Amino acid sequence: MDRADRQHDAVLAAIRNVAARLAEEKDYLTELDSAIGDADHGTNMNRGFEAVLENIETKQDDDVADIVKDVGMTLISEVGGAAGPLYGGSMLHASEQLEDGLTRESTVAFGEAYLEKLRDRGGASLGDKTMVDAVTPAVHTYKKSIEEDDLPPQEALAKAVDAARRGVEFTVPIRANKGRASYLGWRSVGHRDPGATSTLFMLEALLETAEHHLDEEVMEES
Amino acid sequence: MDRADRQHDAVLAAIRNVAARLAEEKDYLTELDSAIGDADHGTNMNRGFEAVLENIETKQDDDVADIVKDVGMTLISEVGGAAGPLYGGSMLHASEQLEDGLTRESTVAFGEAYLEKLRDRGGASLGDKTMVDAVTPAVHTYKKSIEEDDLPPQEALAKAVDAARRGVEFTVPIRANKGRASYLGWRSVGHRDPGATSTLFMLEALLETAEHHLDEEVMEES
Amino acid sequence: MKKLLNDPSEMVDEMVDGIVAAYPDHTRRLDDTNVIVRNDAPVSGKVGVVSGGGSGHEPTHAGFVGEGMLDGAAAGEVFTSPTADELSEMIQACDGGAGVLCVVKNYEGDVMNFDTAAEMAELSGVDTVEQVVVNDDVAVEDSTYTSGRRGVQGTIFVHKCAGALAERGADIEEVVRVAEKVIDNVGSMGMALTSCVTPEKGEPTFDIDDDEIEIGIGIHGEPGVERTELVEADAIAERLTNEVLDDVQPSGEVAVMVNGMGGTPQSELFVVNRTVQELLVDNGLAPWNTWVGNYMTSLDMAGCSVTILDLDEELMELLDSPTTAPAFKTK
Amino acid sequence: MKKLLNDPSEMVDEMVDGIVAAYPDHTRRLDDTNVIVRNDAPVSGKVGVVSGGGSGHEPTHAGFVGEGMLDGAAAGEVFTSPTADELSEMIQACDGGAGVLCVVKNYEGDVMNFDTAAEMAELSGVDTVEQVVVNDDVAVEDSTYTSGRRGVQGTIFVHKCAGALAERGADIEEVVRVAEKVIDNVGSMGMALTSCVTPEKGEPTFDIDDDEIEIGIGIHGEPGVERTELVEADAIAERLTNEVLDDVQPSGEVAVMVNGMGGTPQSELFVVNRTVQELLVDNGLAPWNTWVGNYMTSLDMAGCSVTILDLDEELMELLDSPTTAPAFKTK
Ligand SMILES: Nc1ncnc2c1ncn2[C@@H]1O[C@H](COP(=O)(O)OP(=O)(O)O)[C@@H](O)[C@H]1O
Ligand SMILES: Nc1ncnc2c1ncn2[C@@H]1O[C@H](COP(=O)(O)OP(=O)(O)O)[C@@H](O)[C@H]1O
Ligand SMILES: [Mg+2]
Ligand SMILES: [Mg+2]
Ligand SMILES: [Mg+2]
Ligand SMILES: [Mg+2]
Repeated sequence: MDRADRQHDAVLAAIRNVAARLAEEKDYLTELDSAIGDADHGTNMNRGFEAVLENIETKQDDDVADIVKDVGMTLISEVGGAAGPLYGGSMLHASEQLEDGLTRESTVAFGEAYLEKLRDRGGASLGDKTMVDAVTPAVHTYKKSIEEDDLPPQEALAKAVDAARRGVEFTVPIRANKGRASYLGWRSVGHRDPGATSTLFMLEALLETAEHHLDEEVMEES
Repeated sequence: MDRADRQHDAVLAAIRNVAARLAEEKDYLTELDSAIGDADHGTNMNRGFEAVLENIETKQDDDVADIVKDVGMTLISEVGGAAGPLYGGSMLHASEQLEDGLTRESTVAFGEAYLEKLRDRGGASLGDKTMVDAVTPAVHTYKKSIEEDDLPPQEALAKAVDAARRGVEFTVPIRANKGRASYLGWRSVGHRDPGATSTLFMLEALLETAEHHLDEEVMEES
Repeated sequence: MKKLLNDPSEMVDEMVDGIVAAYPDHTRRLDDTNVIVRNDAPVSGKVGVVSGGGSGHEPTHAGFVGEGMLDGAAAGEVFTSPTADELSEMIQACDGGAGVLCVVKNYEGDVMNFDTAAEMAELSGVDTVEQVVVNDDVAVEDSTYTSGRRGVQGTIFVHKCAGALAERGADIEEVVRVAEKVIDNVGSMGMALTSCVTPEKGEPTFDIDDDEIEIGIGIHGEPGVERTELVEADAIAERLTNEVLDDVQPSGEVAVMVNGMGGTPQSELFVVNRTVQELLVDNGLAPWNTWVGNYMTSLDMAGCSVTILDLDEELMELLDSPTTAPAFKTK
Repeated sequence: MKKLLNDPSEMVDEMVDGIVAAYPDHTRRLDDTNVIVRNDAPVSGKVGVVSGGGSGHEPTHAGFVGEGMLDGAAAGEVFTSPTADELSEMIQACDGGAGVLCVVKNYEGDVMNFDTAAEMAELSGVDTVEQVVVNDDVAVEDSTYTSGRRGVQGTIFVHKCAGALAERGADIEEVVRVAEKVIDNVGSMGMALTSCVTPEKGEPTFDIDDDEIEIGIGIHGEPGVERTELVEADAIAERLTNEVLDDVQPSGEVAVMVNGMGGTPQSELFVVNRTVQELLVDNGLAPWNTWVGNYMTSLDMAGCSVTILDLDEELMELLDSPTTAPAFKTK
C-alpha cells in the first residue's frame, strides 16, 4: 500500500471512528443541550454522521481532500441548526488545504482554516462558551507542537486533544455569549457547552485513529 | 313555638345539614364520578347547595313548600349537568305536596311525586345504575312503613335510609344503562353510582335532622 | 397539576370575559350569565341557531359564534351542562321572530336542560324552539343499554351547515332539515393517551399507564370503551378511521376533521392525518376538505379524534360559505 | 411520555405528508425535501415570501402557507433549523422573477442556514434574495452578551403583512419595508408551566417543580430567563403584557396574540386574555384585533405568550386582507 492509499484508509477510518463516538455520546450531548439549549445537539450530530457513513460508501475512490469536502457538504445538508453550518461549513472550507494529502504542514493549515471559517460564520469569540473554545486551543497547540516543538504528528495531536479538553472544561464556569445558551444569561454558568464537547469527542476519535493508522512516515512530505 | 314554626325550623335545619354533608363528601362524590363519569358530581352538588344556603337567608319567612320549591329552582339554575334538572326538577315538582306542611301523608306524597318526576325526566328504570336505584327503595320503604306499619316518621325515615343504602350498594355490581356511566358498558360494573350515593347522603342528613327536630307531635295532622 | 388560572371556581366566568374581550366586534355576553351571543343578536327575521354545553371543550362552543354559524353559545361549568335558565335566556336573546334551533350534544344533562329551557323560552314568548340532538360518536353502542350515542366533534359541522342556511334566510323547518342531514351523515371516534385534569379536582380524572391508551373516549375525561396497549400512530389512525367509515358508509366526497383533545401537538395530528387520508383514498373516497387542529377538546387531554362527514352539493356549499366565527376557517 | 407517533425519526417526514394531505388544494411538497410551497408557486411576477425553521412549532410555519401569506415553509428536524440546501430549493421554487424575501427568526442556526441558502439560490439564478430577521422576544436582553433577541410569535404578523403586500404586486423593496415595519413595532414574551418533551428524547427538556414556572422562555424548550414560584394567571398576564408594552411602547390601536405553547387548554388562554385586554385598555390602547390559540407552539409545553403589535392604517389593512392560509383567520 502506498502513502496515498494509507492516508486514504486513515481518513475513512477516522470518519468511522468519529461517527461511532458521536453515536455513543448522542444522549449525553443531548443531555448537555437540554440544560442550556434545546435538547437536539446529540441527535443533530448523530443524524449528520449517519448520513456521512452512508455517503462515503459511494466515495471510496476519492482523494483525501474530496472525502473531507464531501463530509462537510453532507453535514451542511443533514445536520441543520447551528451545528450544521458551523461544522459542515468549516470542514468544507478547510478541506482545500488537504489537496496534497495529509502532511505536517497541511494538517496545521487545515486546523487554521477550520478555525477561521468557524469564527467567521458564527461570529463567536474565545470565551463566548461555544465550540470555538475547544477548537482554538486545539489548533493553537497543534500548530505550536508541529512548527515550534517539532513533535511527531500523533504527539502533537495528543497535545491538541488535551488542549481541547481544557477548553471544554473552561466553558463550564463561564457565561454564554453566543448561541442559544446566551439567552440564559447568568443561568448558563456551570454548564458544559455541547458543541465544544462534541468537538472534543471528534478530536479524541481522531487521535485514536491516528494511533493505529498514522505514523511519521505516512505524513512525511512527499 | 307553634307547629308551623317548628316545621319551618326543621326544614331549614335539614337544608343546612344536607349542604354541610354534601360539602364534606364533595371530593368523595367527585372521586366516584371520576371512575365512571366526568369527575364533577361532587362539585356540582356542592355548588348547588352553597347557592341554596345563600338563597334561604332571604327566604326565612316562606312556608315549608315555598322553601323546598325554592331549593328546587336554585338547584335547576346552579347545578347544571344531569344532576341539576333531576334533583332540582324533582324537588320543584314534589314541593307542591308540602303545601299543608309536613305530615305523615304529605311526606309520603312528596316522596312519590319526587320519584315520579325523576323517572319521567331521566327515563331511567330501576337497575340502570342511577339515583333512581336509591330513591325507589327509599320511597317504597317510607310509604310502607308509614301506611302499612304505622311507624313513627323518624323510624320510617330510618328504614328509608337503610333502603337507600342497599340501593346504593346494589349499583356497584350492575352495569350502567343510563347516564354517562352507560358509555362504559361492562366497564361500569364494580363502581358505586355517584348520584345514588349523593341521594343517600342527603337522606342521612335528613334523618339526622329529624332526630333533633321532628317528633310525632310536630308531624301530627293539624 | 399547574394551570394558568386564578381561583378555579371563577374559571368559566373569567374565560367568558376573556372570549368576549378577544372578539368584541362579533360577540357580547348576556348579563349575569355565561352565555355569549352575536353582537347583533337577535337578527330580525333570521332563524337563531344556538348551542351550548359544559366548558373545557374550547374553542367549542363560543369560538363558533359569528355570522353564518352560531347566534349563541352557553358555557356551563367544566364538563357540566349549562342550566336551563341560562339556556332559556340565550334562546330568547337569539330569537329574531323566526324561531330558534338548539343544537344539543347527546348527554342526558344537556338534553334535559335544553328541554326545560325550551319550555321556559316558549312561556316567555318565543314562538318556535326546535331541538336537534347530535350523536356522532361511533365508539358507543347505540342500544337499549346506553343513553344513545354521545355527541362529539361532528356537532361543529352541524353548527356550520345549519348556521349558514339560517344566515341565508331559510325557515326553521329547512334549518332543522339540514341539521338532521348532517347528523345522519357524520361519525366520529376518539382516543386518549392521557386523562385530562379538571381545574377543580386538579388531578387526572382517570389513571392510565405509560404503555396504555383509551379507545373510544368522550370529551369529558370519561374513560373510553376499551383500554389497550400503546400502539403507533398509524394503528390508531386506522382503528378510528375504519370504525367511523363502517358507521358512516360514505361514498364520494367527505369532510374530515382530525381533532386534538387539547394536549397533543399539531405535529402529531398531522402524522395521524397522513394515514387517515391514505385510508380514505384507499376506500375510494375524495376528501373535499380537512380540518386539523383543536376544535372540540377535553381540557389538556392528549389524544385525538377523527370525524368524517359524507357530503352532497348542499353540504359542501354550506360548509364553504363565509363565517366570521373565529374558530372556523372555510376552505 | 406517550405520543401519537410512529418511528420518532420519521416524524417530520410523515408530518409534512400529513400537512399536504390536509391542504392539497393550497399546498404541495417539494420532492425529497421537507419544504411545503403554495400549489401555484412560483407565482409569476410576485415577490415570493418564505420562511422556515425547526419543527415542533405547528401550525408554524406550514399553516401560514397560502395566497396572501407565505409562498413556502421549510420544516427542519424538531427544533433544528432546516438545512441550507433545502432552504435554497424553497427559495428557487418560490421565485416568480420578482425576488424572494426570507423571513427568518433570530437564531444563529436559522440565520446561518438562510445566509448560506441565499448564496446558493443566487448561484442558481434567483435574482434577488432578501432576508429580514425577526427578534421580537423582549424577555431576552439585546446586548453584546447575547446573540440578539430571539424571534418568536411576532413572526406570524410579519408573514401576514409581507405576504399580503406581495400578493398585491408590490416590489421586493416595498415588501422588505413592510416586514421591517412589523419587526420594529412588535414584541412578545412567553412563559412555561412545564417543559416540552421532544419525540427523540422522550423526556422533558428541563425539570421544573410543581410550584415553579419559567418566565421568558423561547419556543424550543430552552429554559427561560428566570424561574419563579407559580403565581395566578392574572399575575402572569400582567408580567408578560407589561414587559411587552414597555418595549413596544404602542400608542393607539394594537394587534394582540395570546398564544398557547401547545399543551395549554384554550380556556386558560382566554382567562389570560381577559387580563391582557384590561391592561391594554388601562394603558389607553385600543385592541384592534386579537388572536387567541395555538399559533407558534413548543410541542406539548404548557404555557403561553403575549404578542403586541403597534398598528398603523397600512398594517391593519394588510392584516385584514384575505388569505387562504389555513392557520390564519382574518378579523
Ligand atoms: N455563533 C456560534 N459560534 C460558534 N459556535 C456556536 C455558535 N452558536 C452555537 N454554537 C455551537 O453550537 C452548539 C449547539 O449546536 P446545536 O444544538 O446542534 O444547534 P442549535 O443551537 O441550533 O440547536 C453550541 O453548543 C455551540 O457550541
Ligand atoms: N337518565 C338519568 N336518570 C336518573 N339519573 C341519572 C340519569 N343520568 C344521570 N343520572 C344520575 O346523575 C349522576 C351524575 O350527575 P352529574 O355528574 O352531576 O352530571 P353529569 O353526568 O352531567 O356530569 C349519575 O351518577 C346518575 O345517578
Ligand atoms: Mg441545540
Ligand atoms: Mg358527572
Ligand atoms: Mg358533567
Ligand atoms: Mg436546535
